Amino acid sequence: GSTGGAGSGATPTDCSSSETFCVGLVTDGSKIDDKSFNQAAWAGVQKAKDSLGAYVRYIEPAEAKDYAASIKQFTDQKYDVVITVGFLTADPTVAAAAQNPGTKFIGVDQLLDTEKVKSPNLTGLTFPADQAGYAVGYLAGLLTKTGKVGAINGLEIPPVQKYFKGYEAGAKASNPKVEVVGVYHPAGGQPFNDPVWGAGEAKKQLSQGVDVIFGIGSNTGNGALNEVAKSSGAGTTRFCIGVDVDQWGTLPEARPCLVTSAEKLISDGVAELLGQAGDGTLKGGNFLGKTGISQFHDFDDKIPADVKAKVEDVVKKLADGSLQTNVVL
Amino acid sequence: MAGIVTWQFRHLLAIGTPLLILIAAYLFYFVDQTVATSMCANAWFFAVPLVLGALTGVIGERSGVVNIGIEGQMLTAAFASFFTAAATKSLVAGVAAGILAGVAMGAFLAWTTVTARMDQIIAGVAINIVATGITSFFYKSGAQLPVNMPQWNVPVLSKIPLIGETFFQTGPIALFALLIAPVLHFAMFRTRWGLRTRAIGEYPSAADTAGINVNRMRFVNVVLAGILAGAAGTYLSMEATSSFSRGMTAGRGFLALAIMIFGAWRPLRVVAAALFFGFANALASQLQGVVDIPQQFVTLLPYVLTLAVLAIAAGRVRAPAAEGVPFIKGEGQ
Amino acid sequence: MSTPIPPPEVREAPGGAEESTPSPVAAADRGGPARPSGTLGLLIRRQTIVVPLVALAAAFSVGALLIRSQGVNPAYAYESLFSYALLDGSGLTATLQKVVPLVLCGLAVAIPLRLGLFNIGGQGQFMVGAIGAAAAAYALRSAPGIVTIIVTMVVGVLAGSMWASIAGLLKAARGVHEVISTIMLNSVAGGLIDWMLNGPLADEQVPYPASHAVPGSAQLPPIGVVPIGLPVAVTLAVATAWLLRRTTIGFRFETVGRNRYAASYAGISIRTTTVVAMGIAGGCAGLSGGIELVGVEPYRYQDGIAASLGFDGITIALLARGNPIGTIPAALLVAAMRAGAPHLALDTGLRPEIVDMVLAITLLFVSLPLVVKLIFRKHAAKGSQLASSWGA
Amino acid sequence: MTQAESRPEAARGRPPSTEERVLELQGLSKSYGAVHANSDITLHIGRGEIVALLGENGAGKSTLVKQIFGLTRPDAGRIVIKGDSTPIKDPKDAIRRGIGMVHQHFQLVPVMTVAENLILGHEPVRGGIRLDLAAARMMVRELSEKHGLAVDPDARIEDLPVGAQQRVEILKALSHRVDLLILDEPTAVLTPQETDELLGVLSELAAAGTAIVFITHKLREVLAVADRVYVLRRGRVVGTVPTDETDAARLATMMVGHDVILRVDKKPSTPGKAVLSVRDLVVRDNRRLTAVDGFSIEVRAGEIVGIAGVEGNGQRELVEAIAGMRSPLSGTVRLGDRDITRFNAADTNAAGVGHIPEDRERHGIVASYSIADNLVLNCFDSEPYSRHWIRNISAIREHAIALRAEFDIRSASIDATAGSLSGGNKQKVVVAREMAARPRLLVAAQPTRGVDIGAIELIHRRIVEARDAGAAVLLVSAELDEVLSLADRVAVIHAGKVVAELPGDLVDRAEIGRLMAGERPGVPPTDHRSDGES
Ligand SMILES: Nc1ncnc2c1ncn2[C@@H]1O[C@H](COP(=O)(O)OP(=O)(O)OP(=O)(O)O)[C@@H](O)[C@H]1O
Ligand SMILES: Nc1ncnc2c1ncn2[C@@H]1O[C@H](COP(=O)(O)OP(=O)(O)OP(=O)(O)O)[C@@H](O)[C@H]1O
Ligand SMILES: [Mg+2]
Ligand SMILES: [Mg+2]
Repeated sequence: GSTGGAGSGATPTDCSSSETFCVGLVTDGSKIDDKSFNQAAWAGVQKAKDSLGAYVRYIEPAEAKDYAASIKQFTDQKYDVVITVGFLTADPTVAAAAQNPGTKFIGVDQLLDTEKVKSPNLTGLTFPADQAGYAVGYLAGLLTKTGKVGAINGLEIPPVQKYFKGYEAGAKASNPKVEVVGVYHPAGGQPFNDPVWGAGEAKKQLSQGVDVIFGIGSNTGNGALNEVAKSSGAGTTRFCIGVDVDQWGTLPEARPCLVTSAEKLISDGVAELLGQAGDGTLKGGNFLGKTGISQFHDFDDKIPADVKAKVEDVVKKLADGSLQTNVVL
Repeated sequence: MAGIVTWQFRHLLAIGTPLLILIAAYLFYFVDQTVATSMCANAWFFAVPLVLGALTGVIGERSGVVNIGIEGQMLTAAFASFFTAAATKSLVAGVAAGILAGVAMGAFLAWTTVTARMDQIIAGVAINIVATGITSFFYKSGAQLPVNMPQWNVPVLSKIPLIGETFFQTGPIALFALLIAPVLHFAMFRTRWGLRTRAIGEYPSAADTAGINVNRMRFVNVVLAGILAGAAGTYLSMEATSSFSRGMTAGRGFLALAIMIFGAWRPLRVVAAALFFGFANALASQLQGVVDIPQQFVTLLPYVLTLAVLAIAAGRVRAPAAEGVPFIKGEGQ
Repeated sequence: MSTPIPPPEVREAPGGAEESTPSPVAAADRGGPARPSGTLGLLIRRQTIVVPLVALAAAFSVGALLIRSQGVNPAYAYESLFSYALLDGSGLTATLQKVVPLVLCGLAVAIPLRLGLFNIGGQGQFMVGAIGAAAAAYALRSAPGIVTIIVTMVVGVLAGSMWASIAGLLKAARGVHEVISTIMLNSVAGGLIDWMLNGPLADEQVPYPASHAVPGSAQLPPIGVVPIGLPVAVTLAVATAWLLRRTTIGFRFETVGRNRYAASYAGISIRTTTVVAMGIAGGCAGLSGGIELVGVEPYRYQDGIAASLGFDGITIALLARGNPIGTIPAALLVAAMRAGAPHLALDTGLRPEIVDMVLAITLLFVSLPLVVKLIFRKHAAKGSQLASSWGA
Repeated sequence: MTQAESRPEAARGRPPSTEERVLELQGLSKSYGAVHANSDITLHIGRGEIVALLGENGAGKSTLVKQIFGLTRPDAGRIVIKGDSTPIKDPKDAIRRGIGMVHQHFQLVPVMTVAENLILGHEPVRGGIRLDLAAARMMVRELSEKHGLAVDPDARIEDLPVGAQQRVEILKALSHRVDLLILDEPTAVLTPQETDELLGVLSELAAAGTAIVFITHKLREVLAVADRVYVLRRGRVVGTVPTDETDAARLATMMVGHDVILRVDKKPSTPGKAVLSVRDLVVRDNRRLTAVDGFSIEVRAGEIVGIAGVEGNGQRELVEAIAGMRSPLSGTVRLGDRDITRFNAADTNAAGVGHIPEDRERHGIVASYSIADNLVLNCFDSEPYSRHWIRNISAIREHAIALRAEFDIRSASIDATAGSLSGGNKQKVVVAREMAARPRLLVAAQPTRGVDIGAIELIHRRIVEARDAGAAVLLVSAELDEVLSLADRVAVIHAGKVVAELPGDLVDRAEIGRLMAGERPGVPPTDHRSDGES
């Protein structure tokens, strides 16, 4: 887990010098190996690392009030690019960008209010999560035999809602009579880190006739996928769908039921922006990354060809904008 | 005279309340089978670690040792069991490791509080913090259970409507929890061990003058209680899910404390209390989106209810008198 | 006629009765509680300084082994940790900013302990204080900064105090155990606040649940490296110590904690003291919530603002052995290690959790019999004081 | 006394020959820090012999017997049980070797039943695990038959009056084979009737060959039942005499080292106007049963009114109601012309009521507080001990130093914790505190329970002085002698009512005994009074 930039121990590098290209990443409180967002962003950094010959590091601040200090550590050492992950880190990122015009900032999942924020050195990387949700929802609608599909969600916040509402819309689009049930983690506690709760809710939905479950929300969602994978008929009559990254890789225990994942192509997005930063073409403002649904892996041959065809078509239409999810929060 | 009256009343409660609840449950069942069963199953699923955790507390406090380290015991056990199972590719080894972890933590508590007469709350907090430290420091992602824990359908019993699916179509640890509660209740109130345990928790010097080795017994009890906490943790990472994540106990150890008190330090009432919480939790998520009030309010239900119930009914639950007080031989005689 | 007696001759403390040959130190400490002016001071100094220091040394050595096992030079690691946390400008600010809530939440635990009440509701009380402050600040967004600040603080205190008093009242009136009620109230606070952040107090500009930021005129950034909360917290800690040792209120608390029957016989209302103590405790936590809001970025209430303060408070209170003044060094230690952790990780590649480990081990050693036997035998009895809270 | 005569001559006075010795102590010493609780104690006791241990509070009696029962280890010396001198490891060992002990403080689990308490440590089980409570009940019944001590096996200890609890303690000690029975102040909490009952039991046990060590402060009992007396002073044996070669006065002198007057000499009272007037008071006990049932009495300035009665007839609830620790169901309590019926403890105290509580360990002192702090428990927030909420430590200490001298509180210093004092000295602390406030009304409940003669004398003198200073005193005591020697007026309480009011002098013990037992008097003047005004 704790490999990556930090793993290699302290090699004093002078980032201020022009030939060393230094990239620093600040997580949003959860860890670099969260099998999801931060991990994907870090993977993107790794991708770009070699092509850029970059020197990379990350910091895992423990609480919200540490974000600014963490960013400052990179800027103090004159890092060339600072990536901050997650909407929670948005404010400190904007502030830091204003103070350090010399440093490039990439805010992953941070939609910039371009009216207020004009810093040319800050790029907000966001993803049309509703589209990814729509696509997997569309698939779910076609897969369900019981006509009931479900989702286990983390906290009730826009990024999660986007996925879920998209999922709902997609399912209804492909299967008008389908019933979509979703549950958000109760407030307090750890909405994104309560796998046991996720599992329990998944168990409940399954026994209430749901046969496709979309786990939205880090470990909480993982718990749900895990429960589906354990249930009888996993992969034959019951399916689960991962989120953010291709969880086939990050959550092997879910493979028995994991047909696909609604992906924000985070690592691609990060890598691309880093590339631009490398050759100095990186522009400020909002950058819309891509979403998609990851490959079906072992389910490739289990899913009927026509279903696959329909889904691919939808994904294409969503990408070229000819299909709208009409999701409003 | 009045003694007899209250005694009868108590037993009326003791037998009547469970009965009423059961009847209510079945009424619900006949209204909507699937929802009823799924909610009850969910309730028990949620309650299992709480039961085991709370029983850990019951044993400790009945013998006079406060244990607020349950959260930590559970977390360590969850960690140890999962990673051992993953490393050795053996579920049995995993479960064993989990239980051992619980016992080890229990032994620490016993050693500091009983042998060295340390402040029991410090020891408990220490356990919690150590647990957080160890489990997040040594955590490595990517580990995986060799296979999932088996799900057992207990012959005959699992066929009973509602009850069957709720209690008898579960994994081994859930069944263990179901079994251990009445056994422990019996042991606590009907056996030599129980009598002595309650004595050392209520009035140690009396037990001492009766020739009972108070501190040895406290030590052993606290260590043994670790088994239950260990099982609770193992349940979280190996049975309820098949993964470990940092701080995955998510405060269940503290909830277990509340349940222990709510259950008046009585194993069977503890089960009832835990089920109540589980059911409220199930209800909360069930009502989400159905009833049109902020979902937060629904999720608050169990907590507010508990407070209300405690304020109105269960008023003064009496803790074992000598709880938290280290026993020093020769005093108070 | 009662000339003070050298420790070895003090013969109270049944605690020591069975020890074959009580060490002079032990004896002195046994004499301790009997002599508020004299030995208790000594005792408290012993307890709050010597023990933690020994423990700290031990813990850091164990930590060193751990660090080496990760292939990092311990000396370098510690140096990097603390030089950042205490010497680097932004590091020091971060540290001191953490000290404030830690001290205040430590007090929120330490005060009720005197009555044998165990307040694990610091978390909720802090949150309620902070949200109350947020609401007040929003309501007064157009008022002059100073007014906003003062009102915000007051509201924070009152909110936290009220929240804790619920537990106090439930205990006093209905005998509801404070451990349950505070656990429950924590969750209730969480839920209510989550609702407010999505409803009445929500700041639509922000893509996640958060309150409106405190108006700029009312924001109190650190002066130099010193957050405004620091003097407040320190003063409060000292004041509390004085309150408990020198006033009749403190005497009431103490008496209730040691023998509630004698207390009621002496005409001390256990109910009142219970509510008052919880109220004061909640006030401390609430105040720290208010300070957090106007004194710390992002100057708004958002998820995770309370972090793990409630339980950190317990740690602090215990490291400080329930002594209000002791909460200051205890908080400084914890804060420094927490603030330095990310830098340590960046600098050495160690996982930041290493600091939790070292803190844990510290607390372990604090509660380690060996150290204790060596230094203060009386703690056993004191322990009973702390924990006896359980029995309602 | 009767049971003394009823004993077979054989057992009486005959010094047992060595081979019959059940217990022998050789140079036993035990110190607590600086205190030599026991030093170089040598004594012996034979089969069927009853030996009394006499000594002031703090003389070391309890410490001595604790060592015999394995509760604490001697620093030096040997304990020989039936010729076997292997040290006693722990109570289990002591029990195994045939020693039974009734402790000065009850050793019963309050929330458990009599039966459960009796079997604790040697529980009968059915089928290897299940507690055999039926057998336990049988055992209790047989025991209480055998020794004529009536107890209900299924009663919870906490619901029993102290007298009954004491009976349980004794049965517990006898629930296994005992060659040596130790009783540490068993009669301190017993009524005269219960005491005689117990003394009878002891005589029979002795007759059956049990050796008995009997600790008490009451010379009457010693002379009644013991064969020999060992007198302890400051941890040493200062002498041993056969009871038939001594008398109360001489024993008393041996104990305290100077002559003591057993009867309080006081001039006749000159009552002023009514200070306390209680009318038709009804008070419920913890079990919600009516304990005080239409109680009326009047205490005037400068007089001592004694409440005589068998324990458990509402005395405790009466006192707590007057002292503001328990709110009455109905009726009124007036102090002078103020109605203090609904006052709480603090207000009552402020109004000028001093209260010596019955249960000193529980209500009287804070064990972990210094003597000094205990002495201001009732006045800590009034001048000069505090000013505007700030405590005045020096004033508190001066206060303590003065009272320690005045009431002869035996402790290392005023900073010693009250918990480390012996029973009697704890009591002195309480009495000192309540007296120091110079109350208009002093409510004294069992003011000399478990207190040695020296202390009794001192406390009695102080009470009389208070009276002469114009205070009204309500004295509640299970000690008939105490009531008779102190009170100017005696009210006999039975079932929560005043059944008779008699002048303090010229009262006949037997008459009062009958009244206490509930037998209606001929034509007691008080009878119309108490219901007349209702
Ligand atoms: N050995 C046992 N096995 C299974 N259930 C039991 C056993 N003993 C008691 N119960 C049930 O457990 C609950 C609590 O029993 P318990 O005997 O502790 O309560 P109680 O005796 O009524 O209360 P108290 O002990 O305060 O009188 C009741 O429902 C009782 O019927
Ligand atoms: N655990 C202890 N620690 C310190 N000192 C003690 C302890 N127990 C007894 N002492 C001291 O030893 C001396 C003898 O105490 P002990 O209880 O034997 O007196 P006693 O003869 O039983 O008095 P009383 O008649 O009041 O019960 C007293 O001075 C007492 O303060
Ligand atoms: Mg029972
Ligand atoms: Mg004694």
